[in-house]
Amino acid sequence: MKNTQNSLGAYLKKHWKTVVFLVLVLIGIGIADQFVNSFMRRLLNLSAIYTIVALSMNLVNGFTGQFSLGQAGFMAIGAYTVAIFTVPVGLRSTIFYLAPMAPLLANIQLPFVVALILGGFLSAGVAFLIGSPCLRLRGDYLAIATLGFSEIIRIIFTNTQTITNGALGIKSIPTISSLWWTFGIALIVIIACFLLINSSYGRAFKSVREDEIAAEAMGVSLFKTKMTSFLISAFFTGIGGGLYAALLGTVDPKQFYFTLTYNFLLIIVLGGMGSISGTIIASFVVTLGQEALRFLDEPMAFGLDLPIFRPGLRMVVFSFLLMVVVLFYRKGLMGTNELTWNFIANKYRSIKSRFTKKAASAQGGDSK
Amino acid sequence: MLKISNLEVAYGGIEAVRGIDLEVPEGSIVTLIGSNGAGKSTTLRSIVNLVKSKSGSISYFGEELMGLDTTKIVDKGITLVPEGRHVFPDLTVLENLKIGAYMRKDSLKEDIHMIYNLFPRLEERSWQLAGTLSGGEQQMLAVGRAMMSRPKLLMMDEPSLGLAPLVVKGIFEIIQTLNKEGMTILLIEQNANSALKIADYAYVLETGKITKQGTGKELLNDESIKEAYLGKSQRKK
Amino acid sequence: GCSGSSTSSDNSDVIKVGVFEPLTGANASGGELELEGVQLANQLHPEVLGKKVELVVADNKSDKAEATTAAARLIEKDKVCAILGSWGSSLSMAAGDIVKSNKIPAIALSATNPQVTLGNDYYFRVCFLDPFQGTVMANYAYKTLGAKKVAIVQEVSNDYSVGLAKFFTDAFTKLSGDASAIVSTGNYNTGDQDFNGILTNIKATNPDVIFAPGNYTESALLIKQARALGITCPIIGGDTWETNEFITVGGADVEGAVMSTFFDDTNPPTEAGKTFVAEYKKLYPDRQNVPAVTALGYDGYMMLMDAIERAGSADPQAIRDALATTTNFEGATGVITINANGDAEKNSAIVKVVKDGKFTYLDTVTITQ
Amino acid sequence: MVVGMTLSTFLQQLINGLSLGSLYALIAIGYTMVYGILKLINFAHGDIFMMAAYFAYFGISVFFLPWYVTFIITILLTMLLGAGIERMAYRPLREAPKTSLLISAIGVSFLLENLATYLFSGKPQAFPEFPVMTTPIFVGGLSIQPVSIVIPIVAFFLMTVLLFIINKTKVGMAMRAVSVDYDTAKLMGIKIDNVISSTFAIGSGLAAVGALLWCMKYPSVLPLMGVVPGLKCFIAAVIGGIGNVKGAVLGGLILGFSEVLMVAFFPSLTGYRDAVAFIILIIILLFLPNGILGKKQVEKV
Amino acid sequence: MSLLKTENVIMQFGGVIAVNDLNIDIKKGELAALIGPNGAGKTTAFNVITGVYTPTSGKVLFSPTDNGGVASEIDISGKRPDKITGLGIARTFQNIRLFSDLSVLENVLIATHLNINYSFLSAILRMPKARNGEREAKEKCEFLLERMGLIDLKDEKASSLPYGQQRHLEIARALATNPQLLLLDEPAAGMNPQETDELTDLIFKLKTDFDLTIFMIEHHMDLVMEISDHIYVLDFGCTIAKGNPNEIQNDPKVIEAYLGVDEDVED
Ligand SMILES: Nc1ncnc2c1ncn2[C@@H]1O[C@H](COP(=O)(O)OP(=O)(O)OP(=O)(O)O)[C@@H](O)[C@H]1O
Ligand SMILES: Nc1ncnc2c1ncn2[C@@H]1O[C@H](COP(=O)(O)OP(=O)(O)OP(=O)(O)O)[C@@H](O)[C@H]1O
Ligand SMILES: [Mg+2]
Ligand SMILES: [Mg+2]
Repeated sequence: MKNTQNSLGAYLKKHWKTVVFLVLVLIGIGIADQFVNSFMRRLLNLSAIYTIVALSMNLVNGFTGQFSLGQAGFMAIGAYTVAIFTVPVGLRSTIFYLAPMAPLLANIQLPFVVALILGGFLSAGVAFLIGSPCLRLRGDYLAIATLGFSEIIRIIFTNTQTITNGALGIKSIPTISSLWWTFGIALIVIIACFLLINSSYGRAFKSVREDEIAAEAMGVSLFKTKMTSFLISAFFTGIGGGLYAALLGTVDPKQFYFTLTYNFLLIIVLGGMGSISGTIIASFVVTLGQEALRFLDEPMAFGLDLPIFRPGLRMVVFSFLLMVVVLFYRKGLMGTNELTWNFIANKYRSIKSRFTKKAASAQGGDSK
Repeated sequence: MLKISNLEVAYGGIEAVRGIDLEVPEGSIVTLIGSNGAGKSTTLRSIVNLVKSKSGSISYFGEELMGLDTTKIVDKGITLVPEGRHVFPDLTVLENLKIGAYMRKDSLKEDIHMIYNLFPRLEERSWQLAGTLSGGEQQMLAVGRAMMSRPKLLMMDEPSLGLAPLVVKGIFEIIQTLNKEGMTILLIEQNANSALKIADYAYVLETGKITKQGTGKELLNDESIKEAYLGKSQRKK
Repeated sequence: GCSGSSTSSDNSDVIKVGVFEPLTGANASGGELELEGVQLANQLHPEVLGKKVELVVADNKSDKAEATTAAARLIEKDKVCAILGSWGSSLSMAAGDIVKSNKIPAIALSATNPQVTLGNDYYFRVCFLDPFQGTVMANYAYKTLGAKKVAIVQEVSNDYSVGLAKFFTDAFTKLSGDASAIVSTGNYNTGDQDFNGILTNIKATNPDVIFAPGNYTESALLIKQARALGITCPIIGGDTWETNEFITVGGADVEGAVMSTFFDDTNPPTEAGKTFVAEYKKLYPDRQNVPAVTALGYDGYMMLMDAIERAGSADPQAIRDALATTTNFEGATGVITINANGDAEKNSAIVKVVKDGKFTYLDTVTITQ
Repeated sequence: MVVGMTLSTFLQQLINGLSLGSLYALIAIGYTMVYGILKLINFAHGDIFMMAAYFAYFGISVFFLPWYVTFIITILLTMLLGAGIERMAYRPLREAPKTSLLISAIGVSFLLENLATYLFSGKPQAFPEFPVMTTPIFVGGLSIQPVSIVIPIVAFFLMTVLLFIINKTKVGMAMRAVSVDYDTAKLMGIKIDNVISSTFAIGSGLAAVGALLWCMKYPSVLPLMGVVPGLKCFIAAVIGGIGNVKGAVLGGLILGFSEVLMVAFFPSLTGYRDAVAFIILIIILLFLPNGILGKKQVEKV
Repeated sequence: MSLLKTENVIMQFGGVIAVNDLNIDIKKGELAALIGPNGAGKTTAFNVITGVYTPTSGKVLFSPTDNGGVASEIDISGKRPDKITGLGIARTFQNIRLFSDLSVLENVLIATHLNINYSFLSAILRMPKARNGEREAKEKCEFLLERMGLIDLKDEKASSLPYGQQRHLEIARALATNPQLLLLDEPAAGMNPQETDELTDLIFKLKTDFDLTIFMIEHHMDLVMEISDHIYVLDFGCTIAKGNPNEIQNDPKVIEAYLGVDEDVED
């Protein structure tokens, strides 16, 4: 007991900056939750959800090196679980107006948290079923197989009318608007990922990414390791999906088209494959950036009547910017680095030295 | 034939080659020895511009090679047997040999025949995908493939790596044969003993700099070289 | 871009109205047509209560997730006092919860699915509903065409299509008294281009009529392929077909295709309708048809202006209450009275046929329930 | 539920399957070709296909060029586009990790789709009619569009040409060499940039041919029209063994037939049609992890 | 007492019989070598022993001693590589296979994954057990790096090490799995004679210090002849000779197939 306390104290002492930072973040969220307008709140919530899903994707793709594209499917599972189990029983008959809800489910209503966690577990359960055959595949084959499963999930949801209401989707899901849900869970996921990555299990993930044959020869069980990473990822993604449903208040199979997965892929690449902090930054940049560019879609009076600014321009500019990042920042914003205190200090130092050098050379130029 | 002066090469921040001067006269065998990481491979790779050099000059028959495309350099009759073989795993042995002569337009029959004579193992396996050959077999193929372009200057990066003693001997014999037929050879070897024996001239490279040079015989008898590179089997004698 | 001077629409000199439409993506054609109607109305009636009405257009990209963000943006960032749109019932429904929780009134223009207004006190609409439309087409098939056996092809990923197909099925089996009158049902997904498999099956059942509600692109291709397979029976559908693209893509093969719709420009039912048609022709002299959804866009805007005037303020709650009590408002597409559900009470629909590459008036079907 | 089916319906479905399958095959060849050389899933392939459709549409319907001129211009422009994309978006990433390349491909796909939406609007354009190709011929209750026969012929012809290029010509050998090792290929004197550009040009040319035939059969042109064919043809290529040209054709046919036959035999399950491709894909990958004709990846330890 | 035995192992790839009827018997504590011309099947034999390949036929028997010092014979043919490593066989690779983007220390730490005794959840929650486990693993790895002369490089990326040190790192990594039998595939490849000599000494020391049994493939005959207790010679997959260094050096079959006539000795 004493030992634990000691080491806890030592731990705090060693990581006091991090602890202070975390406290500041929590305070920041609290303030934002009070004062931000509801539109901004929605965007922040969305960013946090994207962080959760992108981080889970990075676990498999970035850290374990398994190219999996099933994110949309796992999100769908989480989202539908929350939708099905939290929609008020009284509204169900009007929502399921074409075919009534299966009697087995029609009267079950769960509290949001329970449904959210259930969604995570169901998603992980499906991941288990999918993973057993798929994780034996390599590289691009794994990618297309997981993408396939995600589409199959979507198509099943489109066709199981009495459970998911098919193409009609489910609306009137009780929504969340406080930032605490999404940011709280995002924080938990971030910390869990961080601790995991820096443990023996995390190293096993990375060894599989680097060289499967060597990893196996070092006693790392490929299947177990890949599966662990896949399950955790699916679990968190399911949770992210559940939050997504609760944010939008409506789900429908088309939302979970495979192209949704590409968004997360873009985020993790933009942030840097294998960087947790990069993923977080990119989630916010992408979500907020897409909104920030929205003015491009609106007609603008430039004196001239050139219809350059019209719907669609925003996405052209967005995809163009994306290409620029991909081409010029090949390793993403962070590479495989983390935004640690050392990293910041080093950056600061290098920028400072660059400036002092510049200043020095400028002076040199003057004296000549 | 080839004259390098003040060559510097760096990988990011790591300076692998720090200003070396080196000369390969036509018709000779020149060898480059030195411990691991001395910058030997880097030197050869920068000659064919597989790595960008930082500064210096590489002239070939008086013509500057630096900055030229690899393909252009190869076209001028320089070829490299890369460290670690790098055969094309999805091509058959025969195709690997043929692709070695990619730039040539004339008939390849004779050359292939000659290579099969040198390495009968390759003829036995001519249908096999190169990726499944054993390490030694791949090495033979890599040497054979380089010869297919009938280079004027053949550069070999540790051709004896991982080869059985018999084959190693064979390789050194082949090098000498090729040289007698008029090919100029620049050779990197860990097996300094054998290399120095056949070399007309040798350079010793240490952490990116040339620390010694001389004819093969001179270096073979140099005490410090014996000490550092030739091992105790040599010392025992 | 060009945001107004103040954040609250109440005490400034502009009144902001959101237009929430698919302007890119699969439903862009429909969205554009509705938007044109709204803009035309706005040009004609740019002011209410002495204030300028400013339209804020948001593109929902034909995508439900985008739709929620776009609606939220209109309400929360642009602070509009009411919303018009959107083409496509599912897109409107996606915005439903948002307008409801923010208490901002919205008017669906051509969204026909009952769910849009059901249980939502803030969503209204100016068009008829799918159960009605389904009944109209079932009547047309049974009575006018004398069909006994019908095949249905629905776009399963589109709730509009699935809903309409269901209402049609109900109405038709009731009319014919034959529980197995629907001889075959085929499903396809939005974006599909090959329907030969489904159609070959349908051909084998030899129906008298095919009912195929769905997006105009898919439907046009479907009809083409049906004709190529040698299926000669009439093919009928719903209001979404009435777009220019249906005809350009379908070409000669969609000749004779029949659909229900909201408005016939050759025979406007009201004075307001006549004005609208005249103004439309002035604005777009080289267009042959006046699309029905454009008329609905016009009506939605005008009905909103009427409500604002009656409310005497641009306060969203007041506007909502005024909208809910709209009675006998003379719109271009007919006289509109809003019922307890928030829907326009309409009991007649226009049936049109494609003839010589034009949507041509065929019939007006009135059904008294 | 299996319906009793008359022979003529069954034959009709087989014809449907053949023409759909050969279209898939045609586009899949281009996919496989690029993959075979660059080991890159060219996610933009479906969008290159879409652009080709627009080129042809503009040629005939907007600039009123004769169809044969339009076709040649379309194929050339698309090849240029493919090579251009390679130059701009893939070449700068030669030394970068494979994932960057993949993202770049997704980025290009995104950009093309958005650009097309912006420039040509999201509305469908009608592809001009080719009555010679589309007017059905009725043979004993069967309807056959001439285009349905032309498609498989073109697909098999192009497959043969491509196989010849890859396996029998020097360029083909160079392509295979480049596919594993740029540096060593350079040492052989191969101009890898040229080889890769031509691979892209050929692959895109195939996409253009596919687009022309596709649009004759399904005459609507849309910015997002390439997404689903792109995905399905990629699946077809994987089923057959990605990188293998014959495999792509085989995969395309398998996919086309199974989609149509599933609709034919299980009409109540038509809603699951798009899942068929994936289910077949997964079943095949489980038993043949490298696709049907894909060769085992040799990794010498 | 034998630690590793193979019984009539055959490994066939398509038409190529890479290993043909291999019977070896390695006693505990000895240093055995496997030599033979290129393509003789040496690496393949290692791959069969370590589970990378499942033999076409035949058995591989391994008799590790458990904590109590009791040995039991286990048939490991066809078992998964990580299971076999867990039983106590570690290896290095002919073509170095390090985790190239990870640091030197991480490379070695990964090899301790087998022996971690804390659960996944306690890793996430950083329970004391996990933290202690981590610390122990780190200490052990640093000790091994120290032994292999790599401790100063522990934070470098593995791929940035020079070739020779990469080979050392491979050995350190293999040792971190706590092996009883260590398989080395051409450890001296790419080293000059001087470095080879140093390696010879190192291998010998490791063997005694860690109480290892070593089985090694090598083409450097000086090294092989100096430290091997027992040598097996393969040619075309078949065992053409076995015996002690002296016997092997003078075996005419071996000389013909592999060693050749040593000119150095002659002149
Ligand atoms: N691609 C690379 N990136 C970074 N550093 C490199 C790279 N290749 C080589 N180096 C470094 O450059 C230096 C020289 O390497 P080089 O391969 O030329 O040595 P070498 O003399 O050929 O050694 P060896 O005998 O091991 O082949 C070494 O320190 C090596 O770590
Ligand atoms: N995966 C494989 N598929 C086909 N053939 C293989 C495979 N692996 C090895 N071989 C063949 O088996 C034979 C033995 O190869 P192996 O790598 O065991 O040789 P080796 O004795 O280690 O030679 P070296 O000393 O050159 O490394 C070779 O002829 C090789 O081509
Ligand atoms: Mg080297
Ligand atoms: Mg070997």
